[in-house]
Amino acid sequence: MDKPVTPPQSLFPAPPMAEQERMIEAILFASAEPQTLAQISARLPAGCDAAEALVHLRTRYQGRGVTLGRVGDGWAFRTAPDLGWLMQTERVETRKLSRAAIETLAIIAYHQPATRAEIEEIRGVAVSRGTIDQLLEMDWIRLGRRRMTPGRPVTFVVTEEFLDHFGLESARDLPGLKELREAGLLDARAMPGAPAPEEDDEDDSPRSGQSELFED
Amino acid sequence: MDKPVTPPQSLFPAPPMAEQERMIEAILFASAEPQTLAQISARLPAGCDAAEALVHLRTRYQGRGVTLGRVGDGWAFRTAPDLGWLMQTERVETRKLSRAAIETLAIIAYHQPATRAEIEEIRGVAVSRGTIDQLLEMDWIRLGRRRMTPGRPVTFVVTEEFLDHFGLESARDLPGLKELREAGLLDARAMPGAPAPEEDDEDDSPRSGQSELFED
Amino acid sequence: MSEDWDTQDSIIARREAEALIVDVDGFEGPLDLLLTLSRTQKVDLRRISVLDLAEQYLGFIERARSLRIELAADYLVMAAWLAFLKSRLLLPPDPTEEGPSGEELAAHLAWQLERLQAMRDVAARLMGRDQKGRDFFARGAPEALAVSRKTRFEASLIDLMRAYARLRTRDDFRPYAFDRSDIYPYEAALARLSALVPGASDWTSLQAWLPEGWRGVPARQRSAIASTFAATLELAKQGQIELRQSDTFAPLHLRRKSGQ
Repeated sequence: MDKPVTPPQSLFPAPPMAEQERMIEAILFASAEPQTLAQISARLPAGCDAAEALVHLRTRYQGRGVTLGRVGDGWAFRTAPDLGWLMQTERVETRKLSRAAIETLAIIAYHQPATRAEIEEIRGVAVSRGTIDQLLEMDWIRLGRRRMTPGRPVTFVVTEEFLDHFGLESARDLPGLKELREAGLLDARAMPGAPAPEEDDEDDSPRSGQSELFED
Repeated sequence: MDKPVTPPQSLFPAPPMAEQERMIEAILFASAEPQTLAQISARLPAGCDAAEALVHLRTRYQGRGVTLGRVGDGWAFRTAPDLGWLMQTERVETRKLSRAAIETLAIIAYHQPATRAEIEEIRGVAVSRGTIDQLLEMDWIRLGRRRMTPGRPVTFVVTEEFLDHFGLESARDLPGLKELREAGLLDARAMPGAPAPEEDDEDDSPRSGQSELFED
Repeated sequence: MSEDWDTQDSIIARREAEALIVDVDGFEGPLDLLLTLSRTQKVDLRRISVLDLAEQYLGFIERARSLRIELAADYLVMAAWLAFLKSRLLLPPDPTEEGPSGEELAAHLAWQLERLQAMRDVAARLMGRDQKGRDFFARGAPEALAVSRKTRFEASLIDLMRAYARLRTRDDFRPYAFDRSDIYPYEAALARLSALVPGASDWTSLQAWLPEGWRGVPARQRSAIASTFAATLELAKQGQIELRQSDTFAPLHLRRKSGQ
């Protein structure tokens, strides 16, 4: 039995090699950057032999789905080169949805089925074609039944995909204005002198776009 | 040797089990988020049995520095908890939760789906503004289905991220859940003389909350 | 009655009670206070004497009042309810009276306290668990070997609800501002007119040059007329068109400048 060599300054024996291997495995897994031998050693208890443990660990991962390899000066886990194709779909760029899109989406979710004109009334500005197209393309909204009013405008409703993304069981589970306010999601800081926000439900939309200020 | 069952529609035989294991290992190593069985399967060639391969993989990592665990519907590699002290560099300082927020979280977890009124009844005090907001923002709770009682209040349930954060395989594994249920402390008991709690008119959402998880 | 009880009370208990009063802001409501008071009974919550607890609570309220400490309304509501409960527990049951017995009410209160204590215990156990990012860690360098690049637009439920809340309360405090939806910009009018002018060999009313969808609705028409008129002035200045108006307020006509 060969005992790990303990430097004289340490009061405790170094952990067994298998344990040192575990430690390095965890460190390299959790690190955002490849770790050099010196960095690894500095994080291990006194008396550890990181170089030897790395050799063992590398052997252990040989032929596995991930391998332990050198990256520059450091060590890191990487996907086995032959499995790179599995990672192909992984690259997705995430961008925040524009304010126009999120507002349009919110109106559709709360008022569905909603026509384009209704969305514009609530937002008080025109809805660009691109915004609707984007939401349709994302599969968050879809066309609902045509409204039985003059012009038979198309309506929009939210999709299953939308519910799935936002973790909702149904669009009816969205909290109403009153509930939003109670949950502190809605800052009721009114302008000085402005009337207090009315306690309305999501159903009775006052539909008061600023545009009517200009109506004759 | 048992060969993996290949669905008849596939022209190619599924890769051997050891190879399936490698592929899943690569996929799960590459992702910081838990991946569901469906997500994993979608990336594997036709005919693979991801469920079985996961069992093998989990066994392989038992006692290692990194272990494979279940998180709700998903699977993820996480470092072994006993090695947390090695990871000071990676440690993220989480916002300190108020006592109210912690209690609210626990009530939602153990009573889910829970309405705001139920949280308030249990704590004997109003849920302060921002508490729910904070828990939603941390992605530890989400909206459940509305309760089918007068007023149709929104309900809250815990998320996969909550399970992942606290290392729980499912909400059934919450500490002490069984004892609480057996002691009747998760029952919806109304004050004697007060009108009985309204029964949901939808048969598939009983008010018993978590306790239903144990019903056979 | 509470004075008798006060004098019988040990000095230690009284000190504790006074400390409670000073700390009244530290309590999270009447149930929390009751739970704290119940600890002085030093028994299992299941065997708590609700009658004693009611006495303690009422004593607490009494002393807080004598010290002129403002208590929130729900503390007083609880005091009233406990006084009612106390009378139910002390008086022999009145057979003509309906409703639950004092014992039933007391049992329910004890159960509520037990439940609150239980939720606190499990909350502590929950927070004592190993936590991600503190005790165990996810992959630090998730790999994303890209071949296909796809833009995914991201929005959270909070974003969605906030957007809606913002929209629906905007009218409450939105400062006065021009709404741009019915504004036909000058640049658009100029671009449109410049493109159409080469075909305008005859005198045509300015009205006829207004874009589709901007006629009829007064607000929109007004804006379109204004910007189109401004555009005609610019084109006239550039020598591309001629303008003609037969009388004040008469319709304005324009055509391509001859020789252009």
